[in-house]
Amino acid sequence: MQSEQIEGHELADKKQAFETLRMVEALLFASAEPLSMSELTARLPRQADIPRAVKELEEFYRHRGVRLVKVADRYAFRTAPDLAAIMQREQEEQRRLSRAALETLAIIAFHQPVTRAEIEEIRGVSTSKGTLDVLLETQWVRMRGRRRTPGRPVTYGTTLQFLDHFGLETIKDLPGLEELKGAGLLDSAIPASFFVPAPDDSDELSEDEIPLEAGEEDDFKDGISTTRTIEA
Amino acid sequence: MQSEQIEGHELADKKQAFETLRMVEALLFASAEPLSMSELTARLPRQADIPRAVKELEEFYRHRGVRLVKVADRYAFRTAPDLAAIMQREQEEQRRLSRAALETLAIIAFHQPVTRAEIEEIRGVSTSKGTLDVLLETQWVRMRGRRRTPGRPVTYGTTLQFLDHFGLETIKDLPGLEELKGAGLLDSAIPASFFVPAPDDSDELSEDEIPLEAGEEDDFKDGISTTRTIEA
Amino acid sequence: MQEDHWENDSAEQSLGDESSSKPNEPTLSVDVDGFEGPLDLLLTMARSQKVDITKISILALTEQYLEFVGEARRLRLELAADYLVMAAWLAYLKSRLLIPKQDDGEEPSGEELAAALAFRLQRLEAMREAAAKLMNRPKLGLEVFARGAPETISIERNSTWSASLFDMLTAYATQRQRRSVTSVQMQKRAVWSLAEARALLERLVGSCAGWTAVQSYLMSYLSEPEQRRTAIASTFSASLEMVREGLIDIQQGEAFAPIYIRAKKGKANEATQLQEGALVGQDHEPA
Repeated sequence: MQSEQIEGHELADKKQAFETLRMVEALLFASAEPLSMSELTARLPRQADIPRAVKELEEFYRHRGVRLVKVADRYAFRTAPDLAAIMQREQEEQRRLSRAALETLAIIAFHQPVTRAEIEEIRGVSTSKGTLDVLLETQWVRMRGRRRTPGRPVTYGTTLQFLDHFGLETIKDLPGLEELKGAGLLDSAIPASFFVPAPDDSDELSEDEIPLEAGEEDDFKDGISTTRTIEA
Repeated sequence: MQSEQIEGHELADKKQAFETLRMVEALLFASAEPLSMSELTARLPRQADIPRAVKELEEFYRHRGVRLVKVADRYAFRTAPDLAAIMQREQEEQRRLSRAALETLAIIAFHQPVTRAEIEEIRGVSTSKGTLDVLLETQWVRMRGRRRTPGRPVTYGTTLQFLDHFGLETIKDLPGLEELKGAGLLDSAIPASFFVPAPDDSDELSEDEIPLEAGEEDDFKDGISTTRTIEA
Repeated sequence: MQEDHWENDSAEQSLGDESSSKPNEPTLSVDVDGFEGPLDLLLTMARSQKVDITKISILALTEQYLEFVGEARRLRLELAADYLVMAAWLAYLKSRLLIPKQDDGEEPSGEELAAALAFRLQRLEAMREAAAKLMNRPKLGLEVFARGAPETISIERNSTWSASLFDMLTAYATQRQRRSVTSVQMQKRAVWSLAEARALLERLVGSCAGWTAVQSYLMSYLSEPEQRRTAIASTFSASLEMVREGLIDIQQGEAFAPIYIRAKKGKANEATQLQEGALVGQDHEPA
């Protein structure tokens, strides 16, 4: 009798867990953009154990045609990379980045937060405005803030879309990052310094950064945002 | 020995079937449109047993958060209909009318029945379509009829909801010239020709109005019932 | 220096030819097209040493670069300035590397400079490799795909509009009034300011030697009769001010008679100078 009750309880628990899983599955499946835990929480019943559902989904879809991937602190369903060959036709027209843009992107990713002058120092050539514009347009690169140095140059960093596009869970997953760090190649100055910098794409500004002025960022965001606002 | 061979064969068969399932899953997930059998066939390896994969997927997703549905003779993933509730969120928004909307509303209230051209004549600026749309959305303003003049412009007036919202028993409770002056809202220096009309919000059309065509009003009513803005 | 070259095939080709060919062969081609500047060129040259980039000989690289630039000059080819700047710097580096180390402690040694250059080359190389690795990853929209037909999560917005009766009446009254008022055009009154009048008087005493009747002088300025009253009033006030400052003398025979003014001796020039800002070509009368 008692054991039956316990079983009944367990069953109800399992049922609820499965309902949560279904909801998380539906929400993540429906969205083209990665969703954060808080976005999921806002849509689900209060008692739902979302981390558990996410974990189960991750596990379940690990070997399927679609996988649940983590992008920064967000989750999204993406097709499995090994199926690239049959998926090619889905391709939207993608602009190929120039070599200069690619190099600049890599430098921003590995050295962020980084100023234009620092990028130029590394590449040994001046960076055309167009190159940075192209990268900002891809939404893989953003203006983070300004460096606390004379002239207060803008600092650049990567975005969530960058991680999403290149299938990175965090910026620490950049290919070859550890080797570069070990070789001291992420240092800005030549002497082997005692502290090895690491790329930082967090939203918080570093100590030597100050915020952009109001509007600087928005100007750009306006250009790309798809959120519609209704005006009275 | 033979049974092992058979087992080995079966295993290979199962593996292939699972690969096919993965491919179909990925293609249906990534496709912007539902896909037909022949479209799937065109993208998959020749030997793939697609009907089997589709059937298995259908079966598998039957009780999940997403389901494989057949639309005409095409297949697509859709979120389970019973989860519609979490896919929607209601947002109550308190919104203030813009100055332009407020002025237009006041002119409609005092000068009704009034056409857009007349509103513009009184305001001295052109009225954007958006302003009138917002007022119609508030349900304080309605299209009454059409003016019996060339072009047969739509006439606007206020609604019962308007009286309700502004705490007026009848439209005659709107203050007249003397009351506006008394409340200090109008200078005493206004020209003698200045007048404040007596508004008329009765359902009956005035002599120079003709009724809206059937459907005109309803069209709009449909419009407001679906004032949902959908954001991804 | 085109940006669009991802592959430097042509450039590397020409350099490869150069390094394998003997110095005086006429097939030598000096071509910096496709290079993104001297550092890029140096890196390509370093690669042609066919050793691990961390083990390149900076001295050999320096000589190779200087030879390249020398050849370009011999052929009278135009090289961009930054290539020549790099050549100058490398020549300096070479001299530092060849001269025995001096222990002055002030300037970095040749070895340090060479190490700095090697570091920059390695770093650029590393970033190129990183870019290539990045592009080799399965990319969203190319190898990996998001939901093709996202089912938008709809947000039902129930807008509740708010406005008070007072707001509405104020808006109405304000806008009706604004419109009724704009139909009355108020003409701007022409008034002479004291400053204007004083400037005029200063010009007057600067140009006249003796007593001058203010009114007759003003008449030459004032064609519009409606300006006369304000002009006379303002110049009169201004002239009193100037008398107080001792710049002019003023006299009037009787009430309503013409008013005469003249510059006070010695002060007149000062006034003129102040007004015209000119310090030369003035006739100084003995004080």
